[in-house]
Amino acid sequence: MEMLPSWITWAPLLGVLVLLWIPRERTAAIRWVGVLATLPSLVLSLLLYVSFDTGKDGVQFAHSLHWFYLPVLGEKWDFQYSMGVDGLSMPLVAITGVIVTLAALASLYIRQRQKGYFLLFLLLEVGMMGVFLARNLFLFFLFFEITLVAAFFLIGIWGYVNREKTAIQFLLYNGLGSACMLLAFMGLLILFRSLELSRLHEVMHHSGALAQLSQSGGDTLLWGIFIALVIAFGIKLPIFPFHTWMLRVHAEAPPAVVMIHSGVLLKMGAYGLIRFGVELFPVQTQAAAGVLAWLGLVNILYGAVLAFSQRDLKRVLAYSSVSHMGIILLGIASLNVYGLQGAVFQSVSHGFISALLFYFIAALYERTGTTQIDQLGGLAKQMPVLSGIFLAGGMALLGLPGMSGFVSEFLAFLGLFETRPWVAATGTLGLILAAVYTLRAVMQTTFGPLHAGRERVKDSRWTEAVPMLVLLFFIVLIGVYPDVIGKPMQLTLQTIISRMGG
Amino acid sequence: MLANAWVIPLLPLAAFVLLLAGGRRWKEGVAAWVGSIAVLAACVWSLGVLAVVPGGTGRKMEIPWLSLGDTVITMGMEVNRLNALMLLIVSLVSFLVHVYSRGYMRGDERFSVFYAYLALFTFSMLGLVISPNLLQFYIFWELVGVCSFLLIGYWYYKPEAKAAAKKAFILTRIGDVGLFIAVILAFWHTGTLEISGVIQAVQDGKVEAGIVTLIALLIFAGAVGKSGQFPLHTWLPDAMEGPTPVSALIHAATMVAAGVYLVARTFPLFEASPVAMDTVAYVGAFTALFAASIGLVQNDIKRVLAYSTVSQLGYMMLALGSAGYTAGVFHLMTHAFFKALLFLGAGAVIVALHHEQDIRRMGGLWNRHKGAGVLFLIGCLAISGIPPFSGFFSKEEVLLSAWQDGRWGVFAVGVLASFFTAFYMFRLFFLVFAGEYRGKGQPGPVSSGMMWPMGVLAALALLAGFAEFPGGWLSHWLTEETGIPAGHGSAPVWLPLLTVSIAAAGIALAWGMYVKQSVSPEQWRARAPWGYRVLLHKYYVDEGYAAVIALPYKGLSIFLRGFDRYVVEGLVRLATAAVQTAARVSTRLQNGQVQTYALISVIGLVLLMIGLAAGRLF
Amino acid sequence: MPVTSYLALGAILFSIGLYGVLTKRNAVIVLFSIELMLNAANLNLVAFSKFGLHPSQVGQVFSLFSITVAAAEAAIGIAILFALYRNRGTVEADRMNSLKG
Amino acid sequence: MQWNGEFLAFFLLSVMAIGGAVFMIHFTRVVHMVLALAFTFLSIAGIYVLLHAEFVAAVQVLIYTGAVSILMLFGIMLTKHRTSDHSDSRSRHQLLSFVGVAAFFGVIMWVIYHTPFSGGKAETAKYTVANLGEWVFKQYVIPFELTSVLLLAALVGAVILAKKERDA
Repeated sequence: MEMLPSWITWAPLLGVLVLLWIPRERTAAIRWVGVLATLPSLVLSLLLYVSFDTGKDGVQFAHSLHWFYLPVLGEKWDFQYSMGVDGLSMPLVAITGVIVTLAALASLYIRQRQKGYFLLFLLLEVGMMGVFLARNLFLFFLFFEITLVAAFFLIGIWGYVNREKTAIQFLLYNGLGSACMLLAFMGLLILFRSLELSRLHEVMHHSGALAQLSQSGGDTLLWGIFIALVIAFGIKLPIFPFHTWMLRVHAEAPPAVVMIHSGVLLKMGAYGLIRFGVELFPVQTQAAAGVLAWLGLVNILYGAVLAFSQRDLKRVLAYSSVSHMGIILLGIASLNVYGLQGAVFQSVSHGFISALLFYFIAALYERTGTTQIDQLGGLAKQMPVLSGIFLAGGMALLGLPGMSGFVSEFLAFLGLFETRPWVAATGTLGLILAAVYTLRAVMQTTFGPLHAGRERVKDSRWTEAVPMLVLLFFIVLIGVYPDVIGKPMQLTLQTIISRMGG
Repeated sequence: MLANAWVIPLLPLAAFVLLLAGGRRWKEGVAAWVGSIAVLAACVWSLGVLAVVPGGTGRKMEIPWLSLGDTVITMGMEVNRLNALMLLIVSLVSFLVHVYSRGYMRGDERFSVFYAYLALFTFSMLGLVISPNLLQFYIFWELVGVCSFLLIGYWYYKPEAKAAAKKAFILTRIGDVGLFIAVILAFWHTGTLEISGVIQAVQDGKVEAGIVTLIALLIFAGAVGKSGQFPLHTWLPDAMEGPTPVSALIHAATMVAAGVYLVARTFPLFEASPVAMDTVAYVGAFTALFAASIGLVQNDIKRVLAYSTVSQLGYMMLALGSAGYTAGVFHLMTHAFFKALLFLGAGAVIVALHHEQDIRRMGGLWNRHKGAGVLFLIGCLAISGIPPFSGFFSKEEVLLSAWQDGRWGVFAVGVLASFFTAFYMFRLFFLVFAGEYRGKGQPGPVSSGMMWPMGVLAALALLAGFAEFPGGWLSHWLTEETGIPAGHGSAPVWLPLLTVSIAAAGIALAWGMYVKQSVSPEQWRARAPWGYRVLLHKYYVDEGYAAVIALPYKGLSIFLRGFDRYVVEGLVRLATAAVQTAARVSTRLQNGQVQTYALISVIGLVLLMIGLAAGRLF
Repeated sequence: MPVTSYLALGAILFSIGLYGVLTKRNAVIVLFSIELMLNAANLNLVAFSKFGLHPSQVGQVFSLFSITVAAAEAAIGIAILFALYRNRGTVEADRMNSLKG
Repeated sequence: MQWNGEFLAFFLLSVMAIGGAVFMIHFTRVVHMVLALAFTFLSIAGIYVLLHAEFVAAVQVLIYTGAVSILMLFGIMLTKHRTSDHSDSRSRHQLLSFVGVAAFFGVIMWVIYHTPFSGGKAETAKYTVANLGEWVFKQYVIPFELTSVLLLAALVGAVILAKKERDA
């Protein structure tokens, strides 16, 4: 039981092993094994969620093994393989399990080289789970890179027309981010001689140790590390003006990968910002909160305005992601438990919502062969169920109460209104703009007279409708009873904030 | 019964889920029965609640919803007398509309979807009514908005319906954001989201006056959006693209009145801020006159009613702004009955005329549809303020509160708007029911299932006034133990005379123009052609918004699209180009000759050594 | 004689050898130059065996090894050269660019 | 600095060594180069003598001046050599090489003359061939044996490389 995080992380490898034995011609078997292989992680992560003690602060299910020593200048730097879960990672692990399984179902649309696809897909899951569960920075970095490489190939081989260019841009940007992260981690290693998160917490929250550090000129170094981390995760999130890679990925990657990308991979940015920014560098975060708030504001408005004039449905959603990630930034910048909770809520909720919407896009592309808004219209006539789901997803996207998006937006703004009311008030403009662009996208495709040449479009099969309804169920569940994910994270976030002295 | 009042909204919700699950497999009759029975049950329950509800803060119930640090946000219900009254109005009108829709929507292929939406709306509206805290209020506030959106866009394939639904959603959303901010501000400045708690904090003077004004104004912004007050009124007339029962339920009786209800619910906040009261009164008065003047010249039967709704909502705001709490609520109630009646009557006319809505192609229906004519006439008389119909009493209360609050200007505007109202309502009535039939084909029948809900509403429109007169029973009942002043004492004798004669003058003018034809509308039109055009085009508000907001926004968006594509991505390309150039230069070095490689290594080594030695140099 | 003089001599010879390696087109000459550089290195070894911090004859032992290796290297080098010459008909270093992809 | 015999010998020998090296680089005919190089090797052997390394000097003469030079001569004679034509890029390459090497040389010299060498006192009387033999066959016997393997491998390798074409 204590080893649950490790089991979750490595469980997909079981599927990899099985897949390796299946000849590549037997596509049906490969597909179903690929989908089934995501189930162990899902079941285990739900088990983790159920057995997670919401009344306890700190890391649970922690376990660590000695990994290797690095002898440096007469000292031994210890590297541990440590995993564990706390309130911050718990919701994200659960959502990853769910989205990966559903994305695997959406991967049934993949028509070529399924074996390689599912191998990489499962590897990607290993990376993502590992990122959220690792309690050692070195381990974290390794998992982070696994996701990068796996996603690179998934985009580059199975994407649309410009896939190679997109994949390279993806790799370059994220490689840059990783380089910054590596530098930051090396800085931490040199300063504290350890990359264990628990150890780093001790030092960073020990005022005596910090004072000593700042006397010896470590302050500048700490700031450097902090900025490098913000850049690294800011690229991942992405923060304006680092967003262009993400647009391309949204537009060019296969929809199942975009479900994961937008649903989980982007959240690694948010997770990193909270985990390594707010939790590890309270002082610096406090000082930089103003900048973060402004960046968030720019993200919200910039994304919302641009989403309005895009012709491609996928790009609309991409810019809306930019806008929604701004809300995460606002939540982080508010520096109180409301805002932080809002940021995590937004991560989870946007994960579900964008997964749902990209599932819809996948189904839509399958039927019409296009995602250009002006070539669609009136689809509700031909596919009422799918259109209804799209409408519901759109409503969730624009933050309709009763769905998950509202809770996160409310919390983020609630938090920010305490500290920076004017920025927050300007940010609420984004709520109106969100309605504007979402309604435009939804209504131009499903409302109005049927677009010529779409008379033979069919409605959903059950293999499509069920996963979408499952996602919708989660969205509504969080919206109706947010404590399902609010409870686990609450104590952890409160501790983070109380350490900040705020 | 009272303790479990939270079940009331859940009944229509259950119907919604059932209808959604049943989908198109169910026959029309089954769907209609499921919806109607659920709402009827809610209605009966509400009646029971109304009978036993105590005064003052009423009855509360709550469950934890989300824990945030030390605070726990709860959801639940609160039933006081205002809520209970609203519960009954909403569930009753909703039930009647459910019954009526069976006939109106006959043959529609998404029949059960329509009933599902109606049930969802009823759920949201009832939930809104019993919300104990601002957040829950906001949640249901948005939900009713979305139901309204869904129902306006019910005929999704019509481009006008699509545009109207979008417009309704976005314009109300603008107001909603105001309410959203108000909720958050209230939380930070009073430490609670409970409506009663917020009011308590404000009454105890724990909140700065400026903040109270700000919160009140932001709440009012929400009400402006929802209740179609100027300047966010333009969505409401367009919303008439939805099915007529929807217009009756949502855009006349219940949802649009939610704004008024919101102001009434948080009335002590407004009372604490004179600025907010002034704003409410002036915006209400302006809207009342403004919308009424547009209503004078419209030719679509539903649009006339829509502008009349806007105008009447302005009346209610006017009353609230003039400290006429009970006057506002009273008018809300009577208006819910007679406006729903009018819309349902219009719906009957539309059905009879095979979905013709232009009043210039109607006429002479009195002979063929006497029942509908009588009922419609009752509605017209009620809204015009002719005694003993309910509108007379409530309107008089409204004007009285303005008069007693010392707002002469507002009072005068109210009287003028009342004249306009009487005129355009009877213009409508005469054009539809009097004279000769001007349309094509023959008017069809109207089913009895559509008639008897109208009958019930007509009875209510006729009798509801006597809840207050004589003796001010309603005011006392509403304000008992709440600390809000009950009423304004008795009216001066000349006031009812004035209002009745003004209304009679409006009716007489309409009679003169459209029945006796002694006064020619063309002459009036010719006398001020530009004035007529301005009214016909609704003061060009839509066009103004398009020019001032929509177009620049679109421009900004396209500009930013270029910016994003060329500047932001251009910078990225610049960076990649720089790297690529560097790479190209270094590939040229890779000419396969060992000596070149060695040379580069040597140069590198030298640089390295210089770098290492440089520390010693300085 | 101070050790620096020997080291300087070594450096001079090494640099000349290096220059030869870098510039001479004839692969045979390049081999010569390499031998020269090796000699320069040997010179340092021997010099330090007399003047080093802990002077010892081990330096000479190392130089012996180094000479041995250099001899082997020369033999192999010439052999490779022959093979190349037979294959490509030239020993000019700038013609040998098959490293280029 | 004193004008003693050691200095004079060093001066002469080093001038000869450098001169040989420079000529080696500068000559155009390959045979001359080999001769110049042999001259340098010989001078270096002389310097070894100055450093009390008589055995190394002998080996130097035998292997470099003798064996290696002869090997090189064979190498020259068995291959064809055209007179070089200087192209543009070639001269640029040469210039760059010169600059690079000069900089390298400068740095090395700067380091050499700025490093304080505090040498111990060598017991040069003990630097006998016998002593050397003892070092080689006692402490360094394994590397010594390994060099023999290396030489054998080189021998075989050289033969195979040189023969390969004819077999194929």
